[in-house]
Amino acid sequence: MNYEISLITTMAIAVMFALSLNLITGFCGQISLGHATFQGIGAYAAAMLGKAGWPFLATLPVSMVLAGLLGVIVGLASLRVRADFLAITTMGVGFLFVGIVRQQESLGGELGVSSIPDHGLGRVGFMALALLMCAGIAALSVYIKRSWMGRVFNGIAEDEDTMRVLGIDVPRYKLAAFAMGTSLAGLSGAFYTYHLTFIGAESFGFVESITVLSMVVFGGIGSVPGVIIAAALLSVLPAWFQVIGDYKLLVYGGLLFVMMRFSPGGMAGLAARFFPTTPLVKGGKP
Amino acid sequence: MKFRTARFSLMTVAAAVALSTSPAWAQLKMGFNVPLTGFAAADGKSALDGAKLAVEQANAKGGVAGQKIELVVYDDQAVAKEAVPSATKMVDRDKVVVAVSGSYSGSTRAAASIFQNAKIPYVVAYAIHPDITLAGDYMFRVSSMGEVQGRGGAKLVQNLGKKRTVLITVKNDFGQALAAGFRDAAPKLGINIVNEYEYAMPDRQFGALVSKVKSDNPEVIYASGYFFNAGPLVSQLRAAGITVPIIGQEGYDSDKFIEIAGPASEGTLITTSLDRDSTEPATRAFLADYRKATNAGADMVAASSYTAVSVAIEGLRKTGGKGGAALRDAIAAGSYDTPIGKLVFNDLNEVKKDIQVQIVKDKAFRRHSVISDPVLLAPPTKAK
Amino acid sequence: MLAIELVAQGLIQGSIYALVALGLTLVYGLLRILHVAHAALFTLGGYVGVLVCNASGSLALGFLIAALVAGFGGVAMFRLAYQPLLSKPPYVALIASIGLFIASEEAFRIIFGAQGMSFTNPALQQQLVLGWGLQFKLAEILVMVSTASIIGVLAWLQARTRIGIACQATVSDPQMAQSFGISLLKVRDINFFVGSALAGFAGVWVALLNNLVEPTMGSVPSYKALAIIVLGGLGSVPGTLAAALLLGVIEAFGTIYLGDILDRNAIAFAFLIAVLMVRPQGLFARS
Amino acid sequence: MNHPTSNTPLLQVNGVTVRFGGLTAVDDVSFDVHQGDLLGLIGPNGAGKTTMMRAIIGVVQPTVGSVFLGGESLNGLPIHKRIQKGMSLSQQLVRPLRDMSIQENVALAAASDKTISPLRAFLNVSTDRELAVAQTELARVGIVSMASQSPSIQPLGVLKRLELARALALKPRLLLLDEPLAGLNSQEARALATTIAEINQQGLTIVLIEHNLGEVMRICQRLVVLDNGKKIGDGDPRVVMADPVVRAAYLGGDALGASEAQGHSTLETQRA
Repeated sequence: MNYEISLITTMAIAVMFALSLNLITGFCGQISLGHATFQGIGAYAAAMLGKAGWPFLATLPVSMVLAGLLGVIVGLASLRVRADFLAITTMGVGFLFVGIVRQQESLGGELGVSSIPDHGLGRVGFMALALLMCAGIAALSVYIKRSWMGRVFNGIAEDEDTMRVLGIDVPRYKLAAFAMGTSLAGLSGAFYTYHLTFIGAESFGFVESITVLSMVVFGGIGSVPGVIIAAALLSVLPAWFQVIGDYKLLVYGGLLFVMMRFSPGGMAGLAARFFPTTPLVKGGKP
Repeated sequence: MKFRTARFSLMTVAAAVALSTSPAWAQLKMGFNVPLTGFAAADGKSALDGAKLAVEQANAKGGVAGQKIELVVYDDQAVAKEAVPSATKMVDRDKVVVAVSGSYSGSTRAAASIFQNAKIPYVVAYAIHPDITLAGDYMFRVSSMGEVQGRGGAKLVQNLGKKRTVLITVKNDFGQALAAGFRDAAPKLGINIVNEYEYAMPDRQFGALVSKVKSDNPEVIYASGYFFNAGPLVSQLRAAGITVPIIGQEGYDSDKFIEIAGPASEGTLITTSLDRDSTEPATRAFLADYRKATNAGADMVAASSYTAVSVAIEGLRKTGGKGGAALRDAIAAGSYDTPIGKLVFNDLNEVKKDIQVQIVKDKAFRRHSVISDPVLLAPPTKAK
Repeated sequence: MLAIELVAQGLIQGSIYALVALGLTLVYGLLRILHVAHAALFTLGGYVGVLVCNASGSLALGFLIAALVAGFGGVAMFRLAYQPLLSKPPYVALIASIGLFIASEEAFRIIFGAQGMSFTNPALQQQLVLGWGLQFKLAEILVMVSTASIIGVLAWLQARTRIGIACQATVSDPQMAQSFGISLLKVRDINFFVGSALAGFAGVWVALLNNLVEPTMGSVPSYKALAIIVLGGLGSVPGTLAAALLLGVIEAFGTIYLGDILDRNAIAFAFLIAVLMVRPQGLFARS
Repeated sequence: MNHPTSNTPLLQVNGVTVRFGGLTAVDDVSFDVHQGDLLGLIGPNGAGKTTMMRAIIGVVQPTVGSVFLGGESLNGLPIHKRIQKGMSLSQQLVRPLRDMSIQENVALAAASDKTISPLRAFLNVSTDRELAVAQTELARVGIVSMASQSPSIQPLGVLKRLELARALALKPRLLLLDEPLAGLNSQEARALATTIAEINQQGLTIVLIEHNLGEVMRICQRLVVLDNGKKIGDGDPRVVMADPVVRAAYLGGDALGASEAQGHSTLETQRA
């Protein structure tokens, strides 16, 4: 049974991470190519605190705050940059994070951090907590979509300038999205550390940032159910595709391309096309 | 009982290949994690070929206690994030009786704790990180650790009568362990480390580094890396007019290194575990069998994977196919005559063996010397 | 003298960056697409160069065919992947391009094997000893010379010939250009062809300098070229050339003196982010 | 919401100059707008009307001089701060939010008290009040029948009225209209101008930037005329238009031609 539990936990952590990016890219329209950095910050914070004797649950808030703090700093920097430079700037932040962490002996440098103490919840307990966190973040996402914050995010994603003329403090909303998204990424990082019991700088590099972005885009940018399904599927794809073995990255890259080429709206886009929801009177897309 | 390699004729090997594919007999499952994709795919291929050869040879001789050995292979891309699910699956779903690592330290360290908790012996081929054997008593390693090889490299510098050394280290756990060993032994051997530089795994262009090393004008260069970065590094060092000896390690140990560095590779020394000119029957047989099976030259990765699988199989022979603690003790107690030397495990399940120094002479690795300093090359023991 | 050597090495590296980044800038200037898969053409060029050179024994033929194959590869990518996505938001083409890039790296590994390939007898390896104890491979000098000459020819083409002006017009105002009877499709094809051929050409040079082509050789250039085109001011050819050479030199000094703080690839991005904070529109672009 | 003392002007433009590199788009212009005014800001192409409006709304910071709203200086304030202080703008190039319905577009503007900060927006979910406000504003501009439709299928006339409704939903003290009649045929222009006049009569101060002199003369009580960045006329429409300097600037000396006054070119807006 351990294998299934470990798989479900991996899924739950991936869903948490994808939903956290969905807040930034899905709701607010800001493309981030360096989101794994914030998971990394949460992961390293939890690892260092864990090894210093902190109980697992106590490391969660600290991981979130640290990741959120850097998220706001990156958010402030990204406000100064033109839209198409934002993607590359966040990518740059990703490389800086990996480049710096690798050099710090205190963070285990190239050898990474290992022998992280056990979370003490037992395999099933840990999985249950991870699933609980997923449900919480999903509920938060749906709530935000229903709230005025969600509507403002939608407006910013579509046309920032018009929102400014409607009196919206666009930079502050972007920062709010960055803060929420990055702190939740930090949370998923803490779970990642205790699930894998070994972390290295390259586990939070460019490939991971692209993977999580693909999950959001695959599910359908901004669509909470879509992102949850896509994250759950894509996170275990490599394990399931073991039978394909040699070709799994080929399949992964190919799927990404085909989805973007034929249904940029992702799975949610496909679903909307086949079972169109009622015309837009109430809130926006579910 | 010493493990001796029987003579193989072409016919037996062919028969073995036919037999092992038909799962007529009950299967003894051996897990094998190896990087088939990603940056380490090249080493992964050699490791897999070495492991398959050992399994085929064993099955050709009737397997173990009437059962065939089935190699259950998982691609871990040499990263921890892939190794954990693979290891968990080997333990839970495939119920492997023993596991072997043909991968790098990152993934092997992550898998080690899973096999230790499941009480499944895990024989590690060429991953050299110290934490692996510290994970517990079910962990075994058939190659010498990074620090030991680093100390061996320092001894070689002393044997060459050189003092002023420049260290160029590939930035991963392999490179850093080697550098640590070298730094530890250098003062004792009167070696003066002039300067140390680091470079990243994906680097292939070393223009700036080479210029700086030239300005240090050392007497010898101790540079760690794998064939895909050491090859270009050595050729660029020579192209810039640096003629001092260059000492590499088992990462260079592949024909690809000679192919890439071309004429610049002549005279490069490496500390490794596979001696191409060995007179040992085990090594000679392995080199011949490997070339027959893959028509390519064997490298250190293939040799150590072959050895790790053979050690696991030898343990299974003693326990009649039973795993767990019995297998652990059987493996720990054995002594093995393998292509990479005579192996005896100490209480930390590390091996103490000599270091083979090879030199590239007219496009091939040839024997240069052997370093066997029992004190300097002693692996760590449990007490440490 | 060390400083001179570092600058020289920086310019050699910068020339390769320039060849790769130039194609990216042409494409971005035209279509506002971050064409990450551009680096797959760099790898493709490397492989074709080695295969042709080993088979035919002539390096020049290797360069020519590699550039042609990469060029047509680029045009095919444009027609199949990007043309239909032009109307979609920018992240769609970006993700499609990244998917294409990951798939291409794996395809190279499956087709050409994981071990990578080398020249049977690599040419241009003779050593030239210049003043101040400088010593370079012939190939290292020629990569700078060929880059300079190609960019010179391109600049002349862009300024003097009809096609060149048509390309520039399409970059600044596609609708206006179209109204003057310039076929957008043809101009975009030409740009993709030239940009991709340059990347293929650079691939062969790197294959020659390292005497090694491998499936993942495109991953570092793929993101570093993105940093360069942003530094150079997106779409500006001279800006990209200057940014590429500057980055090459900064990296050369950075690996030596910043080595223990930042690893080499992070230096490029540290430099990028620093510049963007001061000049959000990039180093060389007009605001 | 009325400003404290009746004699302080609602909007004061004091000696505002705006320079782009060598070009002086607005050169030392001053004028006041009092509560309840319907002021027409006119001038031939390239007069600097749009730059003046941009300086008031905050898209452009004046090189010299300052702008006051209800006695408070706006210098250095970003656009959204000025909007929150009671100013609102209906843009010339209409930009509805296409992901939502016409009613939701207006409701978003009506929720300005809730969306003032991300936290307040997070804590508020209900849209009833805002949808109701949207209904009234849409009725006020005469397109309530299309409330639940998507903006992307509407003709320009409806979209212009949507812009107006959105601006009104912000409950502004001062409404800036940037060429609302541009691109409309004469009946639509007349109808929209009449609606603008009615809204002004209901007590809302309006500054109207417009080329359609016929309608401007009909509904505005006061005119400010700009030419080459300078103010060349300020006062009652009849008097101002009779002034030879204004006529010369507009017509190059001959009589006021209806056609010329009607036509305008988009070049002007691009150059400013």
